[in-house]
Amino acid sequence: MNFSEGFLSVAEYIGLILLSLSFLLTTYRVIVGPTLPDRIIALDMLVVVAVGFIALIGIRTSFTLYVDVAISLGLVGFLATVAFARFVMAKGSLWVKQEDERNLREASDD
Amino acid sequence: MIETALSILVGIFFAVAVYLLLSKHTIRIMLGVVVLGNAANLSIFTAGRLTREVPPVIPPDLYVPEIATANPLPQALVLTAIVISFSLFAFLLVLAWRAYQDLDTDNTEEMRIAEPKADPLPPLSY
Amino acid sequence: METDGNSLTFIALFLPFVAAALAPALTRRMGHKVAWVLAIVPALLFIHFASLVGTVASGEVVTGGHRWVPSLSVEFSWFLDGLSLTFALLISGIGTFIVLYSGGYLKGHEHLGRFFSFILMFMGAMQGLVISDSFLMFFVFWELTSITSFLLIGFDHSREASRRSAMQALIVTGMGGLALLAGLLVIWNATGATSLSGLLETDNALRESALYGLAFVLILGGAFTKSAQFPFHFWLPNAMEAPTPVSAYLHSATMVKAGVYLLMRLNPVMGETAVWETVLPLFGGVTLLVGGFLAVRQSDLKLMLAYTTVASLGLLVMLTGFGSEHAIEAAVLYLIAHSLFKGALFMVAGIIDHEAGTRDVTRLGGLRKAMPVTFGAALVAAISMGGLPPLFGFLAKEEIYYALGFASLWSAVFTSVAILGNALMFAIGFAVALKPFLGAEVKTPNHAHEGPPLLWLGPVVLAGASILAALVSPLTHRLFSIPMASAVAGEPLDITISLIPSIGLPLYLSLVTVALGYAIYRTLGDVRARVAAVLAAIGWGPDRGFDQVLRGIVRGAHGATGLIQNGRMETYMTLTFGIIALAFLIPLVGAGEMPAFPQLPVLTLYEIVVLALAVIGLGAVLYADDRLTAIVSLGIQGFAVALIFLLFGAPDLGFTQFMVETLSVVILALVMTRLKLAKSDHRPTGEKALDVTVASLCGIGLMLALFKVTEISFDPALSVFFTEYSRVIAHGRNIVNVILVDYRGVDTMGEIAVVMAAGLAILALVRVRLGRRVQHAEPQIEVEGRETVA
Amino acid sequence: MIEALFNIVVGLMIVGGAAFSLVASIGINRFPDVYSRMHAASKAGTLGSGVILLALAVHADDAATAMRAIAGFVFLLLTAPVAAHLLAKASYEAGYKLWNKSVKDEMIVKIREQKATPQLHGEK
Amino acid sequence: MESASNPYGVDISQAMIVERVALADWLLVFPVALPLLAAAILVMLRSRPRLHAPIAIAVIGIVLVSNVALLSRVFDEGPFAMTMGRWLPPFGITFVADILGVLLATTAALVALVCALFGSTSIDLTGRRYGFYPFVLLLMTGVGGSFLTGDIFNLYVWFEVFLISSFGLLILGSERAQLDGAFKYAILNLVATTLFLIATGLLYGVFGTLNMADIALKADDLRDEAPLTMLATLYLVAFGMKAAAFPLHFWLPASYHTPRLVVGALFGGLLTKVGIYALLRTLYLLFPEEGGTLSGVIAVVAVLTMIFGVVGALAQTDIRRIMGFIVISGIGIMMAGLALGDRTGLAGTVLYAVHSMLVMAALYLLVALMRRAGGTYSLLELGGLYRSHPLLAAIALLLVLSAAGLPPGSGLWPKVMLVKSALDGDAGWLAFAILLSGLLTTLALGRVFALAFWRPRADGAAVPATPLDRSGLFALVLIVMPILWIGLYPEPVLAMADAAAASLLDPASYSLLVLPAGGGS
Amino acid sequence: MTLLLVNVLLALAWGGVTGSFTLLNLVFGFILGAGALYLIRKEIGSLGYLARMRRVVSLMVLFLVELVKSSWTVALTVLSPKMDIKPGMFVYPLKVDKDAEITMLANLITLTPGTLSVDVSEDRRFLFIHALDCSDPDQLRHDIATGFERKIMEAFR
Amino acid sequence: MKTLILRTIAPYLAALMMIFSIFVLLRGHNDPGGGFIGGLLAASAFAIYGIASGVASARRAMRFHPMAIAGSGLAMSVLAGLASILFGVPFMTGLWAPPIPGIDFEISSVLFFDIGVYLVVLGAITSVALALEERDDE
Ligand code: NA
Ligand code: NA
Repeated sequence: MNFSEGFLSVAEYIGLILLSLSFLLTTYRVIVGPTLPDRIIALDMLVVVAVGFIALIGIRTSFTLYVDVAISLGLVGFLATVAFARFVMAKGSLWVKQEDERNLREASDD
Repeated sequence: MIETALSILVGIFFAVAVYLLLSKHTIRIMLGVVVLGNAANLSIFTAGRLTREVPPVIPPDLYVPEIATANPLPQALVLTAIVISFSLFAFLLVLAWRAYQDLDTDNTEEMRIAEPKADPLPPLSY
Repeated sequence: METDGNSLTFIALFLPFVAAALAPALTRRMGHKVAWVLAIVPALLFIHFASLVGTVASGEVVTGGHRWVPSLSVEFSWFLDGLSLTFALLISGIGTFIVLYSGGYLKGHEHLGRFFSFILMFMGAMQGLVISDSFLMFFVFWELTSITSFLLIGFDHSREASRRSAMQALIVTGMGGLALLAGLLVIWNATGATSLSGLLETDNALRESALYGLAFVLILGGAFTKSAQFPFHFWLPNAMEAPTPVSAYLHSATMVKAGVYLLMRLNPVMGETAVWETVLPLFGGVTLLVGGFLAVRQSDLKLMLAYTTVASLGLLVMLTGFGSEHAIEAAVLYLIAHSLFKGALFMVAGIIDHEAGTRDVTRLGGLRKAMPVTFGAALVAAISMGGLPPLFGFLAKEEIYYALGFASLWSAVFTSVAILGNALMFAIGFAVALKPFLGAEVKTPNHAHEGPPLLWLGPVVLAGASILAALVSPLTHRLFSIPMASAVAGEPLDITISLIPSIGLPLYLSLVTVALGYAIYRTLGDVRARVAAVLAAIGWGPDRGFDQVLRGIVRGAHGATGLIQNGRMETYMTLTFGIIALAFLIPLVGAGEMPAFPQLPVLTLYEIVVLALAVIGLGAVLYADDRLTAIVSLGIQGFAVALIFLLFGAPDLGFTQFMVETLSVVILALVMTRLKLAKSDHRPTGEKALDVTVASLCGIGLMLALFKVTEISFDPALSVFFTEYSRVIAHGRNIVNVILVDYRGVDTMGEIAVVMAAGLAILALVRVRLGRRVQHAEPQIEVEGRETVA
Repeated sequence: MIEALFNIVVGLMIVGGAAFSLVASIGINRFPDVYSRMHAASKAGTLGSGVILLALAVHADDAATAMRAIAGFVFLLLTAPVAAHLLAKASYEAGYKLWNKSVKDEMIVKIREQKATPQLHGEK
Repeated sequence: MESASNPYGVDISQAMIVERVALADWLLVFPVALPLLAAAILVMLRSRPRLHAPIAIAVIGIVLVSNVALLSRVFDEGPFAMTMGRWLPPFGITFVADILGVLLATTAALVALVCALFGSTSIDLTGRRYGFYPFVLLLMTGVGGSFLTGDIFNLYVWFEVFLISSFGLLILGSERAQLDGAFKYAILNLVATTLFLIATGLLYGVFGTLNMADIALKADDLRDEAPLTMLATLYLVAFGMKAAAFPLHFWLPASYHTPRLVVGALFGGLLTKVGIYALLRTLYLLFPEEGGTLSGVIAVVAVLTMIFGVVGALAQTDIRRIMGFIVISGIGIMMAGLALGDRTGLAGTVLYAVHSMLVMAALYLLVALMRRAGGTYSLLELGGLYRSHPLLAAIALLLVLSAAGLPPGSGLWPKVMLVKSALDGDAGWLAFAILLSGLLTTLALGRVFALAFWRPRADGAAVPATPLDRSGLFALVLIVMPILWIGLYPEPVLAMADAAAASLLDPASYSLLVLPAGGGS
Repeated sequence: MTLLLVNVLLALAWGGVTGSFTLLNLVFGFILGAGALYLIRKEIGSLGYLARMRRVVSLMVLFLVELVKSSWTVALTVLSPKMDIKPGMFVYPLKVDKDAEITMLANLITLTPGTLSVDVSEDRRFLFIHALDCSDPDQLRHDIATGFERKIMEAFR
Repeated sequence: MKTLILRTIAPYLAALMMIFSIFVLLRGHNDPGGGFIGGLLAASAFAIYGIASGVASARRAMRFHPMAIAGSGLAMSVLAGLASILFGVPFMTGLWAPPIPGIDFEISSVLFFDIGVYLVVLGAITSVALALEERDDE
């Protein structure tokens, strides 16, 4: 293995670690919210990070077939976000109220 | 043994699925259905033994792969199972929604139309 | 053995059923006169069986049969010896007159055709019962008699009493039938015999078998219920709800004797044991007394007769169980006598009811002038029933006292029982035969006059037969009594008793009986009142008990079912998963299939992160305090699963999982816009603890199962094959896809069928909606055009 | 030589893209409200993954794969802004407020206008 | 063909079956392929619902005829197998025509035909447009596939096919009670099939193969190290749930009374029997020894099921719900034979399955016609039907007797066999339970007869002799005929059941049939 | 005419994606493209292509530069220990009026870090934009007007 | 949904997704993909189209009822399996036409089977998605 290959291999590993961290951080936002759109954005971003992750695995394994997985994921991930946006438009105002209440309650708890 | 790790994970999936399915609320039961499907799929995947990162695809220039690939058969089985459980899930979800719509509840405790609480005593005469 | 008349007997077995099938149509055309036509059928049967009398009397047995269910060693075979032939003759002979009588009795009834049909079916069943040889054929006909009698008792179905009696008879005799089936199968097991004739050839095999006790109890269960032995006697009087021809036929002459027939039939192989000779006389004796006493209380002619029938059946069982030669002879003689006189008396009671409009003995009197023929027949029958000469009943009674005597304390007890019972029957017999006819004329609901020949022909002929049989008793014995008794005893017997009484103990006992009977007859009114008072004091009987048990069963069933099938999804799920957890864990622990401690895995950092992501996603789903958060979190675990698939060399799976997970979330989001959203899933602590326990046990079970499975060395033969030939024969480099569309394409075909069906079902769910929120009472008919979009 | 250069370029792109993703994920955790988080998610995230896809294109042996990777990048560029727009619009219309330290809200006028019009949603 | 399919010069006989397939062997495929194709075509013809009934009835009729031909061939010439896609077993999916599967498939086709006929008047155009006939055909596909496949995962797939089509049938109409019933039915059945799937995954992990014959061959070698008892238990629970064995039966009484009755007839006739069939296959072919270990448990379950079922039937007021519980009781009786495991007992179970398919379907159809004649399902209100509809009454009586195991109904013979087997096997208590459940069934259904038919209506009014629709009555008569036939002359079916039992007890011959070379792996 | 062009482009894209530029594959790609166009036949207005290629490329270059520049800015903002942002929503009056142009402008604005198109007004005259740094909206409006909007108008008119 | 941006871009996205889905379908035999995934992608395309431009125009674009498409797919798959009856080989045996140079995939019964899968998934999922979207639009 020459230098450039070694470099690439290390870069791949670093990339996977960084993306993994990115996963975790994004997941954290999905879980803590606090509002519905926050979670949706985070989920959307999770998909985007997953696209990168898959592409990276594709590079790492030299199985370029992963690229199609990545593309498709990008496409359907978009669909999920669209559906959620639709949901927020239809039902979002209800949520705003609920979340406000909860935030108020939490604020008074502190 | 990577299988050990996945076995533990499958156990967790299964337990979470069961816990969700034991809920009274239809939406949570639906979530349980999804997790249950994943538990089943992962358990087949694990039972078929694991191989890292080598997909069962023959490179274009070979007739038979040179290196050991992941076991393709469980993958095919899981694929079938995913599709089936997705179909069932979609059905169940819409069913839950329709039930909610017509029964005015998403609480299974209150879904008592088919087997009503006040079930009359059958006639005792002849 | 004789196999003559083979095909004729075969035809005879079916003829009544054919007639039953034709009866409704014929009746519609000919009205009640069809009785003359239909009676030809039993008459032909009688002639056929009569033609065999000579053969059988000479000690031969007529058998025959056809293959029926060879896989189960069941033949369609028959067996005519003295016992079955006599029964067959009684059934077809009395049956002939019953058919005629029915025509007169139910003249103009709108369902007369149906009635003929039922009674002919019953006749066929009863005939089949007594001449069946193979066990199962015997059982089938046995059950058919119960079922047809159910229909006949319930004939007047608009009355609740009828329905109750029919159900009662069905349940009680049905219960016995099942015991009988079990008993026959036990005997099959014990002796290897599958037919009665085969069984009779086994001599002591059954008696010496360890299964004898079981077989005995089961057979008795069958016989006692059918023959209305105490404590199963109650159904028989209730069965008097049936039209009188039915009572006369089924509940006196034929069906109720099936139990006695069974005991007699099995006597050669089951009798002569201590239990047999204790239990049968005991129950028979009790039944005799109970029947007698209960008969006294009645004022309804049919009920009086019904209870004496119970008593008579008790007497027959008692005698059969007694086991001595004389006892068997007595049983045989009494059985013949009883069939003749009881049939006649029932028909008489029916004629009185029919003509006078009441059967209440206290409201009847002085009919002798209006109905002389009936009176004559009744008188003769009563004399036979009372055991007076010159009738066949007298012979029977003499033989009874011969058999019992006072030989031992044991027999002394039964002699007393017999005397008391016979005296009671004497009294009742005369009460039925004399009271309505003698004394001053009493005003009855209908103006009574003699009925048509269709009605009185039966009683007259049966009464005549009682006289004739007694008068030519040596011939009667030679042709009927001796072959029958020999069959019951399993060895040649001789019967010599005749109308010329020999001075001795039996005669004295007869005189005592008559005296006692006469005393009871004279004071019947008082006795009736007293017995009624006693019964009122007891206030409970098996008849009421039957109702209580039945209601108890229904109430108990309602309660128990409500407890288990309680309509609560939660109960269902918790129990189900509890069992699933046990299904994993018990074999692992109990069958020694526990895995060894597994090797710990070595994972890369990003693999750990992906696994952690899955767990975090699951945790988020669990802890989400609103459902939408849970759904979004669901996406995380789904992605994590997809990444796991990708990391372990399954791009197709990862691909599909991503798509499916996303679409699941999409559909969830689409559906969620229609749900009212409320916070949920706060389970009470106890419930939560239970749920957590069940869930954890399930999880641990599956985990251990996977540990166990993955520690076994794996045989990759299939995948090696698939890989080997994927490209060179199946033209595909993606082995997973080649498996999906080629190697295991049938799976995929099923899978897309599922997808299409799901699509269709969802479409139906979304589209087909009740236009208004009303509960439709009529689910069969749907309003057209409910669909909103074409 | 070219091979080695490509490897190094690919490696740098990978680390850069991944780092950008990480920054984006930090961003969605640090920004104060849903709208500002969208800036991180829909741009930095897209760019991060996009760069890795381009790295794959560079790394790929055959033109077809490279083309597909670039196509994937284009797909991302096409969809990400639309998704962000939809979410932002939906959130705003649903009433999710801007961060209270936001300096301006010129869109509030539009919402008032809409509230006055009778039909809120629905295409027909 | 050969050259086209083999451009690489590989010896094809190593991987594929080289013999040509006789046209007659295709009889094995038709029960699955034809209804599936017909279902697809009907879905394409969505907008022409009037064409659905004739097409579906014709196709089901063809399948029935083809099944009968297959049955007679198998009975005369012995079983045969076909491996799909030509791949050598155990690599491809093998379909096996043995007497057990074909007998049940034939009966199922008959039931489906009767229900299709019945549905032609009782299901309206909306019901047809939203898939009544496609669902019936798919149900048939799934059931037929389950009976004929020799592959355990493929069995799972067919289970899912009939499960999802049963969902479709269950919700057709979307009444409130249907939605409630369907929800419970769907979730609990999903749990059952998922357990089936998990068990199959584990099974594959142990054996590395899915072909049942292959598994049977390998089981002996792995008996010491593999958790076969656990696998057998998992299958027992999964299929016990599908069969509605106590206490895994909850879904059945919760749902069977809610859909259209013709759907109830299909369900009562077909679905639970597939569970019994699967139990027979797994416990006797795959895990004979472990099945023996479990027989005690199965026997207890059998008794509880048969008694609980009939007790439940006694507790109901709604005649539809009574039938649901009667179905359960019958399951208990079949499980008794499963526990007994001798030839008589197994033959009894198989024969009872045939009987139960016909009788349960007929009972639901009867209920439908009773409803049409009497206007209600409630035992509290029904009455007077004996007078107004004598033919219906006669059929009802025959069915009551059949269900209770009394002559001249078809239930007598299997019950006799099971009691005999129980007595042979020193399981007197099991015999007692079977007989007791028979007695209680007589009581439960006898009451229905007495109350609904004999008793006059509570208001005293005579029930009008409403003419029942012709095709409905025709369908009922059509299904009653084989019931009576089995009751009077059981020999042909009984001999087949006996042959099926014999083959169940001889798993080696099954393996030899599917894998003549003794297994490819 | 434009339709045909788009179709040819789609066929070429197909060839690229499948990695095979044989005639047969291109023909197949052409057929597929025609099918896809058929599906969206309602939405296809007129789009000029080749003539504007140069200006399109110019637009793309501008976009890429902007993308990298502002990405860097946002990255710095995110990573700066004390996050100092002044977010806000401002209105941008549109000069472009075709749906496609408005969409393109909005998307480009969104893709450039720091700004995010939230909505287009009903009358399509205004674009509502969220900016991370909204301290000087006029400057932002000016940048857009002279940057993306002008290039788009050059490229597509 | 009422948004100009989505409505403008959705048709192009949908068309791209359709093409991509066919690509995924056809290469499935050699690389990841196949009828199922292709079908899902195609269904996603119609779902987005439906959300953006309204269900009615999505239905018009499809011409046939989605369930009819699903039915035709299933029929195609079964017929692809039944075709082997003509060649004396068992059900579902792959029948391969000679390869055509320049085309990445081979014409075969297996291909038709996979196209059937694609159509079933496309039809069924689209039907569900559109039906659900339609309810919301009301
Ligand atoms: Na619970
Ligand atoms: Na499943």
